Amino acid sequence: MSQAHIVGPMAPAWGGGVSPFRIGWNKLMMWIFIIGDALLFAGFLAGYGFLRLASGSWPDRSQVFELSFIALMTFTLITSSATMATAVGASQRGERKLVLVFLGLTILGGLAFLAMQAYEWSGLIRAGASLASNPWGVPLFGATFFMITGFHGTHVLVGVLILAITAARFQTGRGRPEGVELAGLYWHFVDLVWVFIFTLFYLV
Amino acid sequence: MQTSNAPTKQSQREGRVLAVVVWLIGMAIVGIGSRRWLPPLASEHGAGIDSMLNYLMITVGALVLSGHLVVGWFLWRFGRGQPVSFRLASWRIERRWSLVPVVLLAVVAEGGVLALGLPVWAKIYGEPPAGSLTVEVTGEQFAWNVRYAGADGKFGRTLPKRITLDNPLGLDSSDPASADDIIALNEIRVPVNRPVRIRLRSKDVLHSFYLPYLRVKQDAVPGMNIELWFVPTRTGTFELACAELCGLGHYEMRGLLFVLLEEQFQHWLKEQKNG
Amino acid sequence: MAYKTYWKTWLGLLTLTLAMIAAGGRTLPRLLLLGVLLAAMLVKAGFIGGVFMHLRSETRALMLIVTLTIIGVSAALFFGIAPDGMRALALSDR
Amino acid sequence: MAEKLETAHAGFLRRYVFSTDHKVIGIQYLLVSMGMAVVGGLLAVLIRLQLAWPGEKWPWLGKLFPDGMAGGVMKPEFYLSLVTMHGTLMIFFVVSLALLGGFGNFLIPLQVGARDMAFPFLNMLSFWTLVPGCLIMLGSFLVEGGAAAAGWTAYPPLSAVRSAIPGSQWGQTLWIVAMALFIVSFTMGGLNYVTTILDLRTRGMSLMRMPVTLWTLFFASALGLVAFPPLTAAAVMLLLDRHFGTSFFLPSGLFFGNQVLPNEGGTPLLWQHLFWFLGHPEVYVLILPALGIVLEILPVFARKPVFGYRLTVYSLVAIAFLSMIVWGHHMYVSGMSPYLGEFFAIGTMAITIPSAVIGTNMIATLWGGSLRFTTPMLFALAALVFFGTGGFGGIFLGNAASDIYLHDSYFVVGHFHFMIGGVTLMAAFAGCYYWFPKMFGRMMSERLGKLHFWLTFPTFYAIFLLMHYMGLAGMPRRYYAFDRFEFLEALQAPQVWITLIAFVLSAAQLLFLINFLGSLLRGAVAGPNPWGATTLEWAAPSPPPHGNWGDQLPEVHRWPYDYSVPGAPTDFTPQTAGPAEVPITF
Repeated sequence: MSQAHIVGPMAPAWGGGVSPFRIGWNKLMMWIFIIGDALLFAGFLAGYGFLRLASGSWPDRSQVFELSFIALMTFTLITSSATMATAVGASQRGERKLVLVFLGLTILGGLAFLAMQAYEWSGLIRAGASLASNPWGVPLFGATFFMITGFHGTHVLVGVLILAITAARFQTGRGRPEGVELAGLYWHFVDLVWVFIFTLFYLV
Repeated sequence: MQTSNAPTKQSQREGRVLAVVVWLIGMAIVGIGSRRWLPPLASEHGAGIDSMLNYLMITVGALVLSGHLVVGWFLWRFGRGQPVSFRLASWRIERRWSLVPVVLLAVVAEGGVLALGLPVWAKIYGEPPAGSLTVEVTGEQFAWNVRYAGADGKFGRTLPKRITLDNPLGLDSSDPASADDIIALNEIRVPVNRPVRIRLRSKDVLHSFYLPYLRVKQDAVPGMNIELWFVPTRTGTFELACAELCGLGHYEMRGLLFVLLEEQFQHWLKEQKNG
Repeated sequence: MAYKTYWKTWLGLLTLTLAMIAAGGRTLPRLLLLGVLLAAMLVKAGFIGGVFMHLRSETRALMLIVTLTIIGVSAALFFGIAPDGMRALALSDR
Repeated sequence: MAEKLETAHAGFLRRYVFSTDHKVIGIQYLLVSMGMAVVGGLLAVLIRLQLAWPGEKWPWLGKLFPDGMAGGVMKPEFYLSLVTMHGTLMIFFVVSLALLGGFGNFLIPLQVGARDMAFPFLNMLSFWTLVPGCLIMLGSFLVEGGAAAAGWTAYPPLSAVRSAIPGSQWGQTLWIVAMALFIVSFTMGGLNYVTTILDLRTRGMSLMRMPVTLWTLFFASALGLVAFPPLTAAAVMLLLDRHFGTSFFLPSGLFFGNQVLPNEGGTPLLWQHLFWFLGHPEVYVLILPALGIVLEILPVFARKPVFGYRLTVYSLVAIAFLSMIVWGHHMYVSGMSPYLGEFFAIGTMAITIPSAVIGTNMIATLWGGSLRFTTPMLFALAALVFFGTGGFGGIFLGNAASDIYLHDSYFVVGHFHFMIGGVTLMAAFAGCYYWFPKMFGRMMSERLGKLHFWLTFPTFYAIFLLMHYMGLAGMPRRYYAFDRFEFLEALQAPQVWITLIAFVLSAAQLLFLINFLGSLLRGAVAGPNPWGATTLEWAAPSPPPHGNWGDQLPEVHRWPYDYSVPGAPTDFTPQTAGPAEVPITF
């Protein structure tokens, strides 16, 4: 992916010299943004870890969540990550129709994940859990759960919007493979964060 | 072409003035620093902290003074507008001259921490010696509640929901150990030359138990029971202040530490029991 | 990268997730369970980052910077504050 | 060139207000930071007024601040709001803006040889996310209970329980929102800086041929991008604690307004850790660009290369890594575990070594040079002196044993005013006097500049040097008045001297404003290279047009410090000069 194909004022002056990482500035900026956002979740999860160490007891997750449903959510997100990767591959090969199909599948996967998350949340809220208190004895359990999964859910929602815009742009022929790859990077990052949350929250 | 960068007579004089000012600053730092600023010591572990501070004031003071003298000398000598005499240092010279601050700082700073600092730190945060008098101090917004265990040597349970105006600690009367606890406000009485263990608690916000003369400072964290100990070495009255921002009255959270002779302290203790 | 590799990675991730849930179910000693789950988590993260996000085909410098920064800073943050979490429990006042 | 036409027909709004030109955005940042510096400075004068004569009546101030200083006497909650807002404004909304926002935006594309930042629209967004942040922060004075009053460090439970202090009713919420906007703006800017420095360097500009200013701006932005997110997480938790009844930072059994709060489970230590995890890298984000500006200006006015360029870069790398693992030296006596204290003490002493290497390189740059004491050089030397003294003062505080006594004392106040106050402000002034010709095409008046220097440097130095000794005497920090303790009585006299000197210092800053605004119109016209410097921005016309370099981008052939090369026609050789004219060293 040399920088030569980036046109317009931002093209590097010397027509494709070697930046330390041999990638265009858009991808480099997206990677640095991903590092920053990953550390935001690192801050949340470190705080969650600290509070779990500082509280004597922590509710047993098997009573609170049914693990099979959470596993289904994880499957959905991983599948949407795979369809996204296929869409990126297709955009690099120039197969426009395939890109639109797989972008659509990825958006569907994202919406399904959000729907399942909303369903899970409503179940917990019906059971009496809220930010401040919950029936399982440790108020911080509800607070950390809703905060972390809420932030992740918002990131998934923003991801779905980005994918919709990328698909629309591709539909009208203005889309570039570069744009699809950046949306892909963001989407895989959202899936990456869910791997961490899924393990540290539901299993450990 | 570089009109405003040519070496003028006027700018050379300013260089000389700046050199003198830098020299004066260096001497002022050491001069003012040589006065006795630390409050007179009244605790045993304070000697370790004072030795650390004095070590730093001497070594770092010497570094600061020599740094200022060198900078002043450079400004004086190379400010005369003469052509550049030493242009480019070879990689070897750069590495050699940069080794100077590395070795100096490694010895003075890191060495100071490892040799002097950490032993003092380990002793202060180590186990309090046996037979130390335990006093519980609970900070609240703008006062220090002091409690002694009394004859049974055990502190009664405290429940926040039992806190009232005349029961500031929320002492649980159903607990037998609380019957003989001695309560005081803003006054701590301890015997001299005997280790004192302070159980530091807080009812509301962060406070900091600060005895300047005894070099004691420890934050009182609500929800945590932090232990600290010291050995007063001088009798007298020492002021207790708060050193962590705790609200409107942070500046007037004044307490008094009375260091008494052993028998005076026992006499006071007996008075409280039957009083 | 061929489509096949994406879908092979996909399969790998699913089986890993199932394995983690199965491990979670069985009553392993606490520390071993923790180690296994964390290791599996990092492997999954490696798969997603390496294959899906093409980190493997980027320059080594970029791959190192991304992984070391995220994992290094998160580890420094967590292991810097974890001892105080245990201390807050040990010295708990109520 | 496409974008040359684009600005030709763009209206006033597109060219000056919502401009995407990095130079206009840089100047916008500089002006906002100067505005906030005036506000921050006035807050400092009010603080000094209260500390010198506590309980004194100031009737005309009473009219100016009807609730804060009812009847002319300042109330403690107003005083604590002043202290909190002075700290917050100066650290985030003045120094970050001036050094990173102003000089960063203006210099990076010019010194790198690019037309503009990597993502100009995002750069403009970064400025226009900041402006609401500034307005909300200033507006927090007007809400019920006044501005936030829990210190710029906002330690809970004082900042989390809304009945703990009047400032925590609504002022603290606005403080968090304004800080969130600042973080978003900082991230957008930082992304642009790091990407532009790495990817848009012109032909020949390898990493080791970049001026030190670029290195420091690169590390400062990278540190900020990595350190701010955990603080964002902590700010979200604090917001939830304050308004949604969670208890991340609130343990059980808190007793406020004679009732027990229902919170349970949290502890204030978590906030202190997450805050200082940003806090310490943040002070390096502030001071590194200042060191970069000083190391840029010293060679120009010593007419010789900087000493130890490569070692300075390696020291910057060492500082960037070490600054992420030393945050605990702010928490030695806060109830943190003593073993962590030992680890952080050793780490903090390790970071003094690369800092000392940079300090020595600065001093060694003067050796053998032909020094010209223009205003930028004077301020750069002042920054050098502040860095020397302040750095050594840090050893007292980084060392765990001596910090037990010195924590939260005036020694700390003196130390950080030397470092992130002295070094950064002196470097910002030096940068302003040095790059003003490039920004506006006119020179700032040397006469006013020197007067401003001789009134600022000694006074700033005297004020905060005295505070070191008051700290040694045990004077605690953030006190509304010092008349309640006998051991502080002897120190009331220095408080009065400091206040008088502070009046002189703040009055002297008017000279800078007059000089800055006056020279915009009436300054002597400056050519493209008034100081005879070699870095790329001096190869562009001043002020550079949109796109910086006309139609042909510069090509770099040498490192930026070819001063007094033997046999060269002039005593400086610009980076763009080819190998034919002057032999290349690096």
